[in-house]
Amino acid sequence: MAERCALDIQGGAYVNLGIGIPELVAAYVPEDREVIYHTENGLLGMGPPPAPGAGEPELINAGKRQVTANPGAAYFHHADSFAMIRGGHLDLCVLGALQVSAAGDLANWSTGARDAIPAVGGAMDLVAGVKTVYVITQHTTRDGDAKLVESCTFPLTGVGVVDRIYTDLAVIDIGDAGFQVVELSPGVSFEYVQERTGARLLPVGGNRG
Amino acid sequence: MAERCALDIQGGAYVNLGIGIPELVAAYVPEDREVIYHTENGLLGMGPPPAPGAGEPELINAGKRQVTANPGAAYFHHADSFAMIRGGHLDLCVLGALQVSAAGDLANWSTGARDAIPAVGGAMDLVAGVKTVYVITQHTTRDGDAKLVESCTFPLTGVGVVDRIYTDLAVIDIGDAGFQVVELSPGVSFEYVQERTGARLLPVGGNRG
Amino acid sequence: MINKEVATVADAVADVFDAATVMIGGFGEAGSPIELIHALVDQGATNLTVINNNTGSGEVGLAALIKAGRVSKMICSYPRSQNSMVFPELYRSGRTALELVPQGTLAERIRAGGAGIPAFYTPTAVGTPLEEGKERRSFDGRDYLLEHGLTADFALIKGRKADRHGNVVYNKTARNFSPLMAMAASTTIVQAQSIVQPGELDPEVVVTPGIFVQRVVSVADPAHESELVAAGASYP
Amino acid sequence: MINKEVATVADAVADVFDAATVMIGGFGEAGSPIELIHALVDQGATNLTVINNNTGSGEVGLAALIKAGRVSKMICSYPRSQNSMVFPELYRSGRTALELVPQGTLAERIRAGGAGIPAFYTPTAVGTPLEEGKERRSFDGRDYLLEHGLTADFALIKGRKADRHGNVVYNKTARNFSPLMAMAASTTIVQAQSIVQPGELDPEVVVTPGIFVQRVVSVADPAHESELVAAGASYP
Repeated sequence: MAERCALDIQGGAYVNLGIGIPELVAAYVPEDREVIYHTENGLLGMGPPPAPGAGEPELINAGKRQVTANPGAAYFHHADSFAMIRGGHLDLCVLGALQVSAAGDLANWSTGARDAIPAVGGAMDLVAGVKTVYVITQHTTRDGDAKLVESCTFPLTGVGVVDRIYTDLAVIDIGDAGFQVVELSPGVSFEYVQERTGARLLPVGGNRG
Repeated sequence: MAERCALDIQGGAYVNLGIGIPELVAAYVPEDREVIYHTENGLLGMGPPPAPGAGEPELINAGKRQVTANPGAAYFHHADSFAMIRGGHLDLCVLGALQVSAAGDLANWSTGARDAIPAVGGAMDLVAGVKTVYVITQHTTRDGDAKLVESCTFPLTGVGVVDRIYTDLAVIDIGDAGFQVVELSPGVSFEYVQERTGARLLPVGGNRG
Repeated sequence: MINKEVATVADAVADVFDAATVMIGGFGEAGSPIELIHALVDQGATNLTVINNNTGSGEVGLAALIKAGRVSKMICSYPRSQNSMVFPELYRSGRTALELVPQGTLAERIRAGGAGIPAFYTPTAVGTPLEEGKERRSFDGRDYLLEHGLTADFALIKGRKADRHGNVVYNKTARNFSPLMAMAASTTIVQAQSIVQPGELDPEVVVTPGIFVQRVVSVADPAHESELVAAGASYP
Repeated sequence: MINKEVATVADAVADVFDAATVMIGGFGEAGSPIELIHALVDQGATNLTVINNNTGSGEVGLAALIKAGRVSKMICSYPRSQNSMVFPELYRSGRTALELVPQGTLAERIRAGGAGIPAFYTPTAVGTPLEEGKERRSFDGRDYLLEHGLTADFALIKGRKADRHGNVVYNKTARNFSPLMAMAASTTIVQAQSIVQPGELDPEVVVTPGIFVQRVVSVADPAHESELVAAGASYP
C-alpha cells in the first residue's frame, strides 16, 4: 500500500506523512522525485531515520521517533507549522484510518470506547487544511468488518476530507458519487472488494459521477 | 517635556517611543537605568542614531530614521512585533497628541480635515495594547486652543487609554475624576494652566477621585 | 530537482495579471523589493490592489507603480510620505481607493490569511472611526472588533539570502511584513542578494521556510530607495 | 542593569502558587524542561492546570508532576504515551480533568493569548465531536469554529542558549510550543544550557525576544527523558 501510494507523490510536493504505515511511504518514492517532508512538530525538510547511534533526542518527528534534517531544512515553532497546515500550504498528507465514508468523512482518532483516553494530536488540523488527503489502510478490520463504509460510526476527524484511499485490495477515490475504484490489486476482483466494502463501489472506468 | 517624562521611566522597562518629540525622551533617561526600546517595525533593543555616515538604510525605526541595535537586540517580523504591543508585553509607550480628553481619550492621527490623507500607522495598536500610555504635547495649539479637552473633537485613536500627560505647563494624570495635576512647571500657576485647559483640572494633592 | 530560481526579475513577474492583489514587502525603504516593482511597472499589469504599509517615496519603487496608474486600490496603514505626492494626488482625484488599516491589524490580517484563519478579534480601533462597518463583540468584559484575514495572488519580497528551495533570511528591519506576506500569497516572489545552495542556510535561522515561496531571483546589488529619491530619480 | 538570571531551578519556580495555570514547553521529550518540572514537584504547588501537548513519559518530568497529584486539569492534544499510565489512571479515576484540543488549535490558541487576540475562527474540528459547545460560523461559504486565546500564570521552557535579557534560541525540534508559551504566560521561566552575554546571540537569529521572558536559569547538562524512562527512573 505504501509502495503504491508513493507512486502518486509528485516531485516538488510538500508532504506530511502520518504516524505508522504512512511513514513508510517516503522510502518508496522514486528517487528522481525531490519531495519535501513536513513534520508538524516543527521541521520542513525531514530526512530518513538516523544511522544507529547517530540520533538526537531533540530531532524527532510527530511520532516522536528520531529523524534527520536534509540540506535546505528549516525548524519553526508550532504556530508556524500549523499555519503551513491550516493555511493550505502542504500539497498532500497521508494518514491512517479507522473508517472512511463514501462522502470522504474520516474517522481515525478514536473508537469512542468509554474507557479510552481521547487523543487527537494534529489529525483534525491536517485534514482541515492540507490540499489533498490520502488514506492508507487495510481494507477491513482484523475481524473482517468493513472500514470503507456508508457513514462512519466512529467519531469523525473531518467531514468530506478524504480524496483517495490505498488499501491492500484497491486504490479508491472519493468521487461525487462515492467510492470510485481506480485500480484493483493484482489478482483481486471487483466483486471481492465490493463484498468487503460497506457501501457501493463504482467500478474502474465507471461513471465517476 | 521629554526630559521630565524621562524621569518617570523605570529601569528594566520595555518602552516604545512615538515619532517626533517622544523620540527625544531616550536621551534624558538617567544612565543608571537600563531601558529596552521597541520600535514597531521590528526591533527590540534599539540604540541611538548611528554616527554620521555609519547608518544603514535597512536599520530604521518606526519614523523611518536610521538607528542602531544594542547588544542583546532582536529583529522580528510585524506580527511578532504587534503581538508584543497588543499582547500587553510593553510596559510603556510615549506618544504625541492632537487632543486628550478628561476621560483619557486620545486623538493623535487625524484632524478629520476633508482633503487630508488619512494615515494611522501603529498608533491605535499601541494605545490598545501597551500597559501604560504617556502623552507628550504642548499644552495648547499654536493658535492657543486647548488640547486637553472635555471630549475630543478630532477622530479618536483610542478610548480611555491615556494615563499621563506631559505638557510645557504641567504633568497631568487621567484619574477617575478627570485631569489630575501632578506637578506644575516652574513658575506656572494652577490658574494659568486651568485657563488653557478645556476641562476642569484637579489641583496637585487634590482628591484624585 | 526542486529549483525555484528564475533568471530575471522580468521572468519572475511575467504572469501577474490585471486586477490581481499584490502584497509588497517593506516598511519605508527597508525591505522594499524595488527591482521587482520596477519589473512589474515594465510588465504592465494594471487595476491592481496593492497591500503595503506605505505608498512609496519619490517616483521610484511603489510610488512609480502608483504613478503609472496601475494601482486601483491601496490597503495600507500609513499612505503619507514627506517626499511623495504620487498617492495623495491619485487618491484625491478618486482614481485610487484606500483601505486604511491600523499597522498591527494589517500585519495580523496578513498572518491570518496565510495561516488559514478567516477572522479574529482585536482590541485595536475600538471606539475610533476605523471601527465603522466592523462587528464589535465583548470577551471577558472588554470590547473587540472582528477583522478578516487577507490573502493575495502575488507577494513581492526582498530577502538577503535565499536558496533554490525558497528558504529566505532577511536583513535587520527589512524583515517587517515580508515573512507574513510570503505566507499569505498564492505566488510569493523573492528577490535576494545572494542565492545559496540548500544547506548553507542554518535550519535554525531560516525565517521564511521554502514552502511559502514559489520563485526566487537574484538581485545582487539592489538600489536603495532613499538614494534614488535623493537623486531625483523616477521610473521608468 | 537588567539581569533575569536566577541562581537555581528552585529559585526559578519558588513563587508558583496553588491553582496556577502552567504552560510547559516540549513535544514528547524534545524541549521538555525536565529540571524545572522536577523543581516544581519539589516546590509543592498543587491543583495546577497544565498546558502541554502530551502528558509525559514514565514517571519523570511532566508524568512525575501528574503522578504527585499536583495537576487537576490537563489541556493537551495527545494525552497518551506508550510508556506511561500515570495520566490515564488519574483521568479514569476522575482526579484529573482533560480538555482535549487539536494540536494546531492548541498552538494557535496559545499564540493568540500571547498576542492579545481573544478569539479566532478555525476550520479545524468542524463536524467532529470536538466541535461540541463551540460557535460555528460561515465565512465565504466555509464553516469555522470560534476558539479562544489561552494565557497562563507561568511558562516553563527549555532553551539552548539565553542571555540576561531573556533572549532565547532553541535546539532543533525542541522549539515546538515554547516560543508561543513564552508569549502567553505572565511569568516565563527558561532553563538554558548556557547563559551568554547580551550580544552573543545574533539579533537576526533570536527566536524568543527577551520581552517575553522573566527569568532564566542555567541547566548546563539537562537530562533526557527517554534515557530516564529507559532506566526506570522515577521522581522524586
